[in-house]
Amino acid sequence: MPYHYTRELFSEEHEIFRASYRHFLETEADAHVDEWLKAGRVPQSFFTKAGEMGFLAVGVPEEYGGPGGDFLCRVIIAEELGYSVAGASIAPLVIGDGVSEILFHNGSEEQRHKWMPPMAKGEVRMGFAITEPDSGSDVASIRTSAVRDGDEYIINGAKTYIGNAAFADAFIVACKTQPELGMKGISMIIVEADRPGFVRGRKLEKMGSHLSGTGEIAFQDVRVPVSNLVGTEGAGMKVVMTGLNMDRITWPSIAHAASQRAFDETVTFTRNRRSFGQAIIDFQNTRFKLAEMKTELAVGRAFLDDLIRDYLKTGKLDTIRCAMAKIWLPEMEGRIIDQCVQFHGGAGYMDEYPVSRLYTAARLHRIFAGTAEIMRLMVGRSI
Amino acid sequence: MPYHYTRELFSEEHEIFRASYRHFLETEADAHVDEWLKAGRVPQSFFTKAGEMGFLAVGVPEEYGGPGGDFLCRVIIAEELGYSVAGASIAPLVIGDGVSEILFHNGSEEQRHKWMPPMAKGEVRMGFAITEPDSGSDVASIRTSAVRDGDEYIINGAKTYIGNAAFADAFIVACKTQPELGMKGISMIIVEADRPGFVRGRKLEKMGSHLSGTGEIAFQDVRVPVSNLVGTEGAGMKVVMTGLNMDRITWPSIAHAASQRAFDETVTFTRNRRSFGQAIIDFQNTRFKLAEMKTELAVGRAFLDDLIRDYLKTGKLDTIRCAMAKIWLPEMEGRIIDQCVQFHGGAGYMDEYPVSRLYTAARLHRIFAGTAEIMRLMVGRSI
Amino acid sequence: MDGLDALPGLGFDRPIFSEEHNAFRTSTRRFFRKEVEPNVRQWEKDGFFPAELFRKAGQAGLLCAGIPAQYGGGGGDFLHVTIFNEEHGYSPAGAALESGMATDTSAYVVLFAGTEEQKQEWLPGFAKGEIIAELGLTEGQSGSDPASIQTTARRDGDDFILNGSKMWMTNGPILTNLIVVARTEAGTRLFFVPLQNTKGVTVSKHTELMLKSSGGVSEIFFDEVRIPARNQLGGDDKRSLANALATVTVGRLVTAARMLAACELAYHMTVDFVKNRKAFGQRIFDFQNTQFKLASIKTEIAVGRGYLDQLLLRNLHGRLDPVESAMAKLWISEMEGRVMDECLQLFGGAGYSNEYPISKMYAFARVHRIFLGTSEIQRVTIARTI
Amino acid sequence: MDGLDALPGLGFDRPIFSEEHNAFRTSTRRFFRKEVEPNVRQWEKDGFFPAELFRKAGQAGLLCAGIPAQYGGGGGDFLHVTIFNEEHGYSPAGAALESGMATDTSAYVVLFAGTEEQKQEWLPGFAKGEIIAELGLTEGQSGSDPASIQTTARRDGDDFILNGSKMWMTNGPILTNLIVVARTEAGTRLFFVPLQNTKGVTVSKHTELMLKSSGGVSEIFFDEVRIPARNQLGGDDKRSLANALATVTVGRLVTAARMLAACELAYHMTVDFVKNRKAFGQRIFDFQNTQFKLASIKTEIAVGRGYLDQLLLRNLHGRLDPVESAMAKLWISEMEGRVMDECLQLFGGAGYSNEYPISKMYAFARVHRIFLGTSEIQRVTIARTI
Repeated sequence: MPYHYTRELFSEEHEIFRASYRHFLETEADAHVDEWLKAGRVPQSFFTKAGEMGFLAVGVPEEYGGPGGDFLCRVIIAEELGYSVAGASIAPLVIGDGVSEILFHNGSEEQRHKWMPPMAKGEVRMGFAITEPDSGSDVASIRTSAVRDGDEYIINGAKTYIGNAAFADAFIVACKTQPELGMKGISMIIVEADRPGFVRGRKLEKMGSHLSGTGEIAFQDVRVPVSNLVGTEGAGMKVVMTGLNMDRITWPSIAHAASQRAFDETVTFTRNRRSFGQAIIDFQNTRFKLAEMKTELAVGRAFLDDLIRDYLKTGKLDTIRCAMAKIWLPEMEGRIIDQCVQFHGGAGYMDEYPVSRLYTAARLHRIFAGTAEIMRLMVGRSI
Repeated sequence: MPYHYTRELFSEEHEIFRASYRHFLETEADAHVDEWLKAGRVPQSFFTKAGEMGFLAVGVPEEYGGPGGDFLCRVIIAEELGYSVAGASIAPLVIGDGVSEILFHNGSEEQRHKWMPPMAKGEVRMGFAITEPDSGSDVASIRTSAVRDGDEYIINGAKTYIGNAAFADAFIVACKTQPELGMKGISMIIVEADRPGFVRGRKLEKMGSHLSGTGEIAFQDVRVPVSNLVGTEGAGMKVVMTGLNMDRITWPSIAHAASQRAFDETVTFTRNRRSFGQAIIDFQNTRFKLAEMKTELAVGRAFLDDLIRDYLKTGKLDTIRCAMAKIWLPEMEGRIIDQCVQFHGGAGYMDEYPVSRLYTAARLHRIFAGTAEIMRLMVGRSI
Repeated sequence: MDGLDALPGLGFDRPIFSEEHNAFRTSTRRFFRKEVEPNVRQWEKDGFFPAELFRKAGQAGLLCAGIPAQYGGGGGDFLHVTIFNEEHGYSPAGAALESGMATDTSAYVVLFAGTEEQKQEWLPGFAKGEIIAELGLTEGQSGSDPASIQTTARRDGDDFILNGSKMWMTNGPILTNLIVVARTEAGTRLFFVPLQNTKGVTVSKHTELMLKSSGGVSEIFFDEVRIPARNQLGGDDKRSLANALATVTVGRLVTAARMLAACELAYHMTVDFVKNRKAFGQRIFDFQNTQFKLASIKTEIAVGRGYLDQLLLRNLHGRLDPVESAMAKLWISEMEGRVMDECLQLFGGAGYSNEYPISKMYAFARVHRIFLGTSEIQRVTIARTI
Repeated sequence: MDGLDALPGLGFDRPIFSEEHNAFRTSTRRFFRKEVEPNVRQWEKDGFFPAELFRKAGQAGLLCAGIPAQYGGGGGDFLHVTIFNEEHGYSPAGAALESGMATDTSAYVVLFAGTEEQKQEWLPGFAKGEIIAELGLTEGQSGSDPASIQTTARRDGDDFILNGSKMWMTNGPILTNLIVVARTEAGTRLFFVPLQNTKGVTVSKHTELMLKSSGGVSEIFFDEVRIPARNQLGGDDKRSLANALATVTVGRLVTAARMLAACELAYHMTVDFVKNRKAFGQRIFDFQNTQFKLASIKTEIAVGRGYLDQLLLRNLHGRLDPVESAMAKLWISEMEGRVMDECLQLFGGAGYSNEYPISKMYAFARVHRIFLGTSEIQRVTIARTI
């Protein structure tokens, strides 16, 4: 059963894109994800194929080597990835290609021409490095420094909880170039992983999303040319912000699709599994809880559709409405997948059933890309 | 602060209708509701004015004496009534004019011409009588009987929890005409309150919604002409159904508007009230909870808008989506108004603050017009 | 549930009570059955229940049961007061009395903060039901924060002159006395103020509340009210306010006991209802949803009961940490909110009308998360201990 | 929290324990500190913790502490077993062991259902940690419903021949024995089956679970496995299955005790974390949201503690209604779900990585609403008593 979405928001061309991305995930990801989990990484061949099919750096125009997709293509990728079995393990890795979008919007012409084509081909992957061991969501308190020395920056510091840390070829790193300016002294600088002094630290074991390669990186007197600066000095937060709203519709979309997947799996499971002589779905408690989930899915869908409609009309995403989506959809996902695990009984705790992986993956969605608390701060301030 | 709605769904004409209905409620209802509560009833003058302004029997075409409003006029009435202070006390009474819609759709030409004009003028009010002391939501188990005797029916039985029981001039009564057919032996028959044998029973005191005149009625060998039959014999359930989906968008709309009212009241209250030296709104707990409420209001609004859009496109309301709305919005209302009372502290428990009345009014919304449990049965069956 | 001797709890062991406690419970229950339940609808129509009810309770030996006999009390212990409040909760007419019978807490204010003479002079009146008093702390803008009290008492010879007002005074229309917290030159002090026929005292008509009951609260105003200095509770003792406020533990625990008893009553009433009502050809009880909800309710109540009984025992032995009473009040009032909501839902339309007590029990429960310190204040208090 | 003697609870009175219990707690805690915590990461890499751990626990006198001394047990009471499980919960490495150390429950199966000879023969091995056994009830399609068991035992001379399979067998890779529930001609019976070097027994590699731990579960298959008839637990006693299943109360209570201890640990770890981490220039603890959440968590845990301690005492005195253990398992597992979820959230990103124990404690908690009877089954059980 494929993901149900609101068809009238998409054009014929988008439908084709969706069908082909769905097919790609089924054949190239779902079919292999168990091997990847054993090996602990997604192979290069997956990215190469994704690049060939035009599924990477989707938002980048063709003249820069990208597939030239639009906002709705990004939504489709989020939805289909969220609905796929593999998504629970690879979503943060694959969607991490949102970095290309940030770099495209903020980078120089030179940077665009240098990085976009290999990223779109899947030859190069980038990470986005902000969080530090003592900073959490509070960007102003980062300590990684970039000191100008002639035509170079000398970078020192450490980052943690960085998605793709274990595998990325380069990182866009938040550094303090003018520490005395606080938030306004932060700059984003590209650091290639093969620079002397760049250290790939531990890969961090996590509860779920096992293939996202989350980990630590560190910089010991790493020298990069000043041309690696993204945007202008001190404009770091502006660069970060350009990706935020997109993140905040991407993760709610993934949360919705993953919830729908768990729901669909649970309907099938409870239809087939019997207890006390009847199908589990025929217990009133099951039907009532499924009815609640179906209702929440419908309500959440309507809200996401509203955001999409807003974007199609205005070309923008409203920050507060995105924050609301980032609160509500992942929390809905938490409730729904928790209940789906429950209806699977012991099977729900076994990783061979998708709901087990969806559950541990979902737990991250209320934390990263802005915790539910940060989102509440933002929405609270708007009142 | 007036109710926020999605303006692009409404035409200029609707905006005028909304503004005038809002003004009407403020001046003719909100300003007087405290006196009415003391007197225990809404005076005839209110209905007369409402009729003059074209706010009664809104869906009835002009050729039958109605104002000829459309679906969106009904939505506007629900929203504005839900948002008004008086709504918490009078909504079930005023919205009870949905009976006119059911009678118009199912009644004979003669019945339409007889009943619509006085209902639209506010001269006559009707009640809708299904529930019996032992039937609850299970319509099939009603026992009120209508036995054909020549050109008349002889009606015997008792009804309870009937809105407007204390004041209505006539009732559309669910009777068993062919008891052996169960659900298919139910017919709807108009019974005027001045017929011999009609007994107006107790008015039932309730937690809230004090002006809805809920109570009991009984029939002791009441004779009515067969021309009082609405639709055909045995088609009772069909008649009931024609009103259901409308009910199930009306009450969610009222629930949303009432929640919004409580939210707005609470924002104002917590801004003005201080505790431990700061405004209550400036405590983080307050802002976080208000952020959650604002999020839920936005999510619920999107879902209702979707239903409205569906209707505008197809001319129909989907039964399952209406049931979902009837589950989700009143439960959201329960959560939100509960929290609003909490932020008012002791004031929230005093009827002079609207949240106190909104709270007791809201508790009914998860019960009547189909309990949350019946709605879950319906949605559960659709899975 | 019908026998006077049966404990209308869940049927699990409550080993904290003695035979004597059980006998006191039986008397209390008989009092609610005989003196309250048949009359409460009439009192609602009358506008307020009669002060006479207190004198009857006093005659039956139910008031001040935990106050030492030397002051006219019953000479029992803290569990007696608890039992009295539990029986209020167990009575189907309990919500219709609002908090009206909880005057023992103000007797404890005198016991904790009064001088020996004051205790001997006033407490017998509490026990006989002749004195109906409340602690007057809350004011319009201050809430329950003693630091921001506006009411003043100024010394004038052998008297004090009071000016100010107090809100949310339970039993307002029938109160004989108010223990007024007021600012003096020496600090915040308490005054035992007779209300009836005292010049300058105005008691408002009782406030229109969410719960329509036979009891209620009033606002009380003081305009140049003259009180003899010997009515200053605890005399010049600087700790008198702190002593008086130490009764907060008593108040929270007995209220928690009343709320929990009301949950048990709601549970039993709901079980009776769903076992006797049918829908779609079967008893409402036979729907799985009903059974699951009732199982959850029963479990929550059992958990609350286990918790509270342990605290009652700990308090009896003088080993209760004050934060524990805050946690009990917080948790049980929030649990009561959930339980009343679910029970009312299982009654359906019948639950919303006042024909069944559940509608008033629901509306009464709503104030329990607000009074005696809101849930937010309790959380602040608890968080201070973390 | 660091002293071996301090109870890492909330600091409130727990008067149910004797000095001797407290000494046992100290030994147990020392064992977890010394033998488990430093090694558990290595065991995770190795794939499973070593069977040797049981022998060490046996040597330290920690296994079968509640089993009578005549059978080689510690001769203590039910509270000893409870303490062992609480200390499992209090250990930061607890989740990484999964349910691995809870083998005392299977000793109780032998104690409750075995013949005198069987108890004398087998129980000393349990106490020494030489026998590592589980009750084999659950099967692929049947869940935990004994009525639908498919595994059979057919009599063949002095032997029984077993065929079938069992799922969710904790400690699968290191189990020495399984107490297999199987259908015979005479009814459903139990068989004490050696697993190692027994022909026809296959133990699967342990199942990939949501929780990545150093313990785990396996599926165990029996293909014409021959067992001497004297291994039939309880001999021909028709009540042997019922006797064995009576241990469910033990299992539910000690698991509830472990879960509640884990909640207390999570609470303390979270308080430490938020008091040491800063965001936006202040400690995370200083945000009101943090304090309110922690106040709620502390309250829920205190309520659960009060409730459970009362049940433990009642069980010790033989007065526990079986439904009470169902309610305790239901409520505490659901409370644990809420507590772990909120604590993890307060850790933010750090909570999701395995650097802090909270991520595994969260994933472990998820199975607690499923195993030993799902929350739904508990509600069915409770509803039967309404």
